[in-house]
Amino acid sequence: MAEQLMEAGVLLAVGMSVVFAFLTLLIAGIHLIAWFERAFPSPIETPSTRPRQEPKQKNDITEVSPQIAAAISAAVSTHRKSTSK
Amino acid sequence: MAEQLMEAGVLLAVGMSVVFAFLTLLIAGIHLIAWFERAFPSPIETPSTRPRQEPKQKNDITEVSPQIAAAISAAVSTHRKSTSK
Amino acid sequence: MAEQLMEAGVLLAVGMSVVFAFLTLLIAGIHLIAWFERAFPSPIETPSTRPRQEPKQKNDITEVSPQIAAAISAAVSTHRKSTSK
Amino acid sequence: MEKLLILWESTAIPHFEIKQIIMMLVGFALLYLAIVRKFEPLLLLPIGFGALLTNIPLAGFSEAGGLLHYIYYIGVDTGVFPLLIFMGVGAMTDFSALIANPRMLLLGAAAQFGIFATLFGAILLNGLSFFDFSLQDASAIAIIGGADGPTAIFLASKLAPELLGAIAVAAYSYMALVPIIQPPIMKALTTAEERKLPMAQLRVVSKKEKILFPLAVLLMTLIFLPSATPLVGMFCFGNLLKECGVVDRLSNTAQNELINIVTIFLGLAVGSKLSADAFLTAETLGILALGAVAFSIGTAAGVMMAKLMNKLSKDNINPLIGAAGVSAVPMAARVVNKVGLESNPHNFLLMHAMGPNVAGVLGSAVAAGILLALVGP
Amino acid sequence: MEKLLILWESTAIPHFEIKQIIMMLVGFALLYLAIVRKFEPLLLLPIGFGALLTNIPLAGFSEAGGLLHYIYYIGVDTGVFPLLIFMGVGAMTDFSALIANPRMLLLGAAAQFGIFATLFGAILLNGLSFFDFSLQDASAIAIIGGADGPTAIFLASKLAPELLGAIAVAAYSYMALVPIIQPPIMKALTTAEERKLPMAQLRVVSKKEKILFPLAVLLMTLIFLPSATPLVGMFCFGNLLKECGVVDRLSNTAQNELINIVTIFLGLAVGSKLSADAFLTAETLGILALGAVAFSIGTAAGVMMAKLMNKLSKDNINPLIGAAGVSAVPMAARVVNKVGLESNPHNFLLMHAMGPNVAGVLGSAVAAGILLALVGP
Amino acid sequence: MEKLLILWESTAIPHFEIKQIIMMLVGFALLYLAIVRKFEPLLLLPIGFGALLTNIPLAGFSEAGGLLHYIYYIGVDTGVFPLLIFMGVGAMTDFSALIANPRMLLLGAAAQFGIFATLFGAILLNGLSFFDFSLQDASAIAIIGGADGPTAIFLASKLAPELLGAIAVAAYSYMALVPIIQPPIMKALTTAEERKLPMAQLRVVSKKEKILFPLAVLLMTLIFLPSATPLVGMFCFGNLLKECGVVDRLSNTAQNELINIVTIFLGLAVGSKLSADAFLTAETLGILALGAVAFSIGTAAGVMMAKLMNKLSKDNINPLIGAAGVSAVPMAARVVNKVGLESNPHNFLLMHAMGPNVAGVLGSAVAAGILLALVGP
Ligand code: NA
Ligand code: NA
Ligand code: NA
Repeated sequence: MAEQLMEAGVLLAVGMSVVFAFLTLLIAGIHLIAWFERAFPSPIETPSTRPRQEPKQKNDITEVSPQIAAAISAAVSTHRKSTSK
Repeated sequence: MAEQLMEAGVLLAVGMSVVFAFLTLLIAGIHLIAWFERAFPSPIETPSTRPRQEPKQKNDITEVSPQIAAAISAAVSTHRKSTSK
Repeated sequence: MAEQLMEAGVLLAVGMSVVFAFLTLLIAGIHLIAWFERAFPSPIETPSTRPRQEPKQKNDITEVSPQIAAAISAAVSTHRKSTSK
Repeated sequence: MEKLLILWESTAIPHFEIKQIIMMLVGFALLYLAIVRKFEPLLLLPIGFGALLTNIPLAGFSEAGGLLHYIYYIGVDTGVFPLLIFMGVGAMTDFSALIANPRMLLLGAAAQFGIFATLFGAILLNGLSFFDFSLQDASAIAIIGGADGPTAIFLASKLAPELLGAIAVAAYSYMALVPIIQPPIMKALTTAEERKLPMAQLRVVSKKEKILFPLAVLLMTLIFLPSATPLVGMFCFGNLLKECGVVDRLSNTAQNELINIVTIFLGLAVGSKLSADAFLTAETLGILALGAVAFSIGTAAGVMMAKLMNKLSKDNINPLIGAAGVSAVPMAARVVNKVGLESNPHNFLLMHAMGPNVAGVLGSAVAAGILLALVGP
Repeated sequence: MEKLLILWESTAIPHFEIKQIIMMLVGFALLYLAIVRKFEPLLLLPIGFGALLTNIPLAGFSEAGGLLHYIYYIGVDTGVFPLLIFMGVGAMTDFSALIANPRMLLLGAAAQFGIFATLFGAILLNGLSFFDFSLQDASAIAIIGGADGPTAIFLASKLAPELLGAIAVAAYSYMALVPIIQPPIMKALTTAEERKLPMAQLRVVSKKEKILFPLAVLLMTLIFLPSATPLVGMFCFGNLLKECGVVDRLSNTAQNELINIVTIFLGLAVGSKLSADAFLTAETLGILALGAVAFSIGTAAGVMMAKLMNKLSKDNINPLIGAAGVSAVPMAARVVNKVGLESNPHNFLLMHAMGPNVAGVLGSAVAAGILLALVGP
Repeated sequence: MEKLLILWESTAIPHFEIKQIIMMLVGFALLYLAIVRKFEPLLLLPIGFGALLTNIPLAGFSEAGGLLHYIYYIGVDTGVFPLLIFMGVGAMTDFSALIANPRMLLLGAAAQFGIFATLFGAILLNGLSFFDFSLQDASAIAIIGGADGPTAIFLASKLAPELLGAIAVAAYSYMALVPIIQPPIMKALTTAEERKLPMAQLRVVSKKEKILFPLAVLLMTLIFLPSATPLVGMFCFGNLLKECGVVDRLSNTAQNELINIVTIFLGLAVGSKLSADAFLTAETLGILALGAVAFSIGTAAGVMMAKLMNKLSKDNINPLIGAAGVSAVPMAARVVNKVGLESNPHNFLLMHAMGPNVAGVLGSAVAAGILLALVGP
């Protein structure tokens, strides 16, 4: 067991070192990307400016589905009747 | 063939008996569940009180999709123009 | 290589002949279908008369989803308030 | 010239046999039933198309290395596809009507008489010299009377794979023919008075009951009828996904994309079993005849059981709802409703018929489990 | 210390070879084309990513037991994935424009000249000492001229699996380059007058015709060219799902979730074939060159055929639409429309070009069937 | 009578053993946790159901030919399912918070201390006579401390398949228990002052950075830690699908239908590993204990690292966010937010905790890669 414990200790040391080394390197990578971004800037894009991707890709493109359009026109016409009195 | 007919007869008798036994036991099971429900009642939930589950799970949650909202505001603003004359 | 070139030449001749023969036959097939259609006409259906199939089959059928209905009624009631002044 | 000869030899024309032309007509007939007559199109259209693909000399669709061969081998031979369909159907099924009125399970039990009685019929047919059904064949055929597609395909893939194509076609065709087969039987066995009987409104069922129900069914199946567990287990799993309310995204996928994908593949794979050698036999005629018998006996048994229950019970039980015990969800329940409205225009039996209807699904899965245990390999 | 050594040995650094670094650059180049230049991103992005994954020493992605190995073995080696993509494409394709004007099929036929002429080119390249294409290799390369991704992958997986990666990359790259490759050829072969020609409006096509069309195509393929049945059959199946109107849920799944899932896997699996040993060869340069030739010849043949038809026909046929015969749906048709508008701002050729465009898909599937029958294994 | 005897013999009753009844109770307990307590229901519900199905005598669900056997063999044994889940999770993950504040990666690194420290614990347990964990077993158990389900299942399927069921159950259970396990540790290691620390608002991250990030992670993994490529590679692939903006239909499918389908199958397959022989052992108790230790040490290490960074940095770093470094996305980040609000009702730490949270996912995938490289087969 002593041998296994030794081995576990080595794994702990090596493992944590490599995890830290790897992720530290990644920090450098992100800074490099950020530097690259500042050097060659692209237009800033906030979540709100990018149109929400639709969860369902439609193969035939219609801006508003007929169902919704029908619902709306029905609602509005009902409303029109009720207000036109 | 007589032997096979015999066997089919046995299958008929055994099969129907087991089907009835099994489903009768299940009746008892349902009554047990109902008794359990009466003993430890949970708030009654009718289909209308439970919100219809959306057919598509959205990973980003938006109450009403921007498309629909746009359609509605367009419809209403069109309508507003037409009634404001 | 001369032999391979020969073979490629034969493939070119045979291939293009068969492609043309096959698709010419298909032209005849389409004319036959069109003739069949004229002989036993079905009501003409233009894309706009056929309701757009919904991209998502709903297993529980509701004409308009409650979400949309809620959005519309909210929009219309807001509008009603704003016009009723 | 030599190339043209190779090409000619590689067309189907010099290899056609009359049997294959007949099978192509069968394929077109299935497409016609699916598209024009709207007979169970979700399955019969892919089956019909698969039949066309598989019956062409040299195309090799169903031979080793062909697409349909892979699909059949992976999905049907293993039983995976019918089980996934059953999971999806479970996720679409609402057991409220049955939980509110559990006696309806007896109707679902009675209608399985069609299955077991048909075993007799299959053995009797062996008296005719050109039939030779084993007891396994007879069981796979008889399950058509269960009026449940995935159950029939699952059992046939285990007991009589060589009859699978004909059994699946018969099962789905008769399910589509429910509005034609059932009403005469229902009317012959009931009086106009009985058909007018109204039924007491069903109580509201709580969410907790709906969650516990599939678990109870699973538990009983595990203990008393393990051989029925694949079918019943996946069905209950689907239903639990639906009712538990915490995994809606899994439930939606099970009842939409997953079942659709599997349906496409299952249909094509079943169609690939409609080869001339397997289909153009006396057995197929026997299967079609026995299937009709099984269906009719099941319907009659359900109605008779409902009559009996009406006699014995203090509550009204309209005997028509017994016909829904064969399953064929939701078509059989709709037929009950329609026949009921003909006698009494104010009597809506649809919800009452949903109880025996879903009970019939359980009943035929149980019957399949019994047959697997008793005559299975 | 020993552990650190093991770890160092298990990094890629001491195992890197220059070829693999080049292949990673190729992978990044494909990602660049897909993301920044929007070149057929649905395929080229997964292919590029697969190329990155497969070219790393020790990662073992494409070795036995690795994910990409399984995916390739199950989906590409068997031909299943390209066929499922073809089914989905069929379910997205509208044949109305072709049914309304069936002569457009001749343009789809003419454009296949690019395929067969390229066979010559491949054999001629063998004259150079560092090429040694077999006739099977040559056929798999030539199909790039068909401008149809799944067809190219399917044929390559059957005839020349070791060239699959390069052929797929070339096919999708050239399809993305249609707006650059085609216009100069189209303008060189037509006069400004010809490019201005307006075309008669297309008639309305009935639903029945649209349903019968895929069945007619299937029937003819079954009879005359069984070797093309896998491709054409799955394409027609998808189209029938779409047009029959009774199985919308299957059609929607085929053209959405199913094709998306398969596209992800197909792209990664094809990318896994872009290993340094297979890609960094003279053959790849030959494939790229021959692909460009095939594309250009196909375009030219389509335009010339359209000119001929315009001469012989009493109706106007704008020769530009011949270029759409190579397929590359719907990009080629859009290019036709754009070039047409440059000559005549009121002349919208898009719908007219859709006819030859979808005809080109059928044409190249037919050509693939012929090649399979004549030089196949 | 004989038939009834066969049927009785084929019920589970005469074959039941007490161990199997206990395992069924375990299955029901998992369902209870999933449905009533809402503990990671997407996985624990299928796992619990799979446990019920697999523990019945004679049902044969997990034996050769049974559904769960096929699913396990195809999807888990090969590692395909966890990798596809990881792809879907990648397509759902937003790295903005991490890219804006890359130092958070150090917290994700520190929290992996729980994993490696637990190796010791497992070996120490071997001192007790009824434990005998190999180093491979210990590694598979320790990864529970990574608080990442697919990573744990993937590593266990490679290093200790016989412990897979218990490891998966422990991993998902502790992930669900994050709101109970973490707060006491977080409060014990921080002062009220520290918990009130506000943090500077995060800068906006450009789309280009979000696209380059997964590519950078992939590149580094390929070069420095190829053994982590399967996990990290598929994760980055999913993230690239999401961020690149040109293949939305693939991204949507990866994060919806595909991950749902795989989740259903993965859960059932993992559940099928909860057989009595494998689960009702001292090892399982050891696994549960070690998992809790790993989790707690990981949390503590994250918090201590954050305290250190707060000391050394000129910017405020609230030590609570270190606890999110274990992953368990997004639960751990929400717990940080909640504990933070208790000390300072105006201090919303959610976005700040998302950085270490997604860093923890990368960290544990890297740790899994290291363990695979050092003790793997
Ligand atoms: Na039934
Ligand atoms: Na083409
Ligand atoms: Na982690």
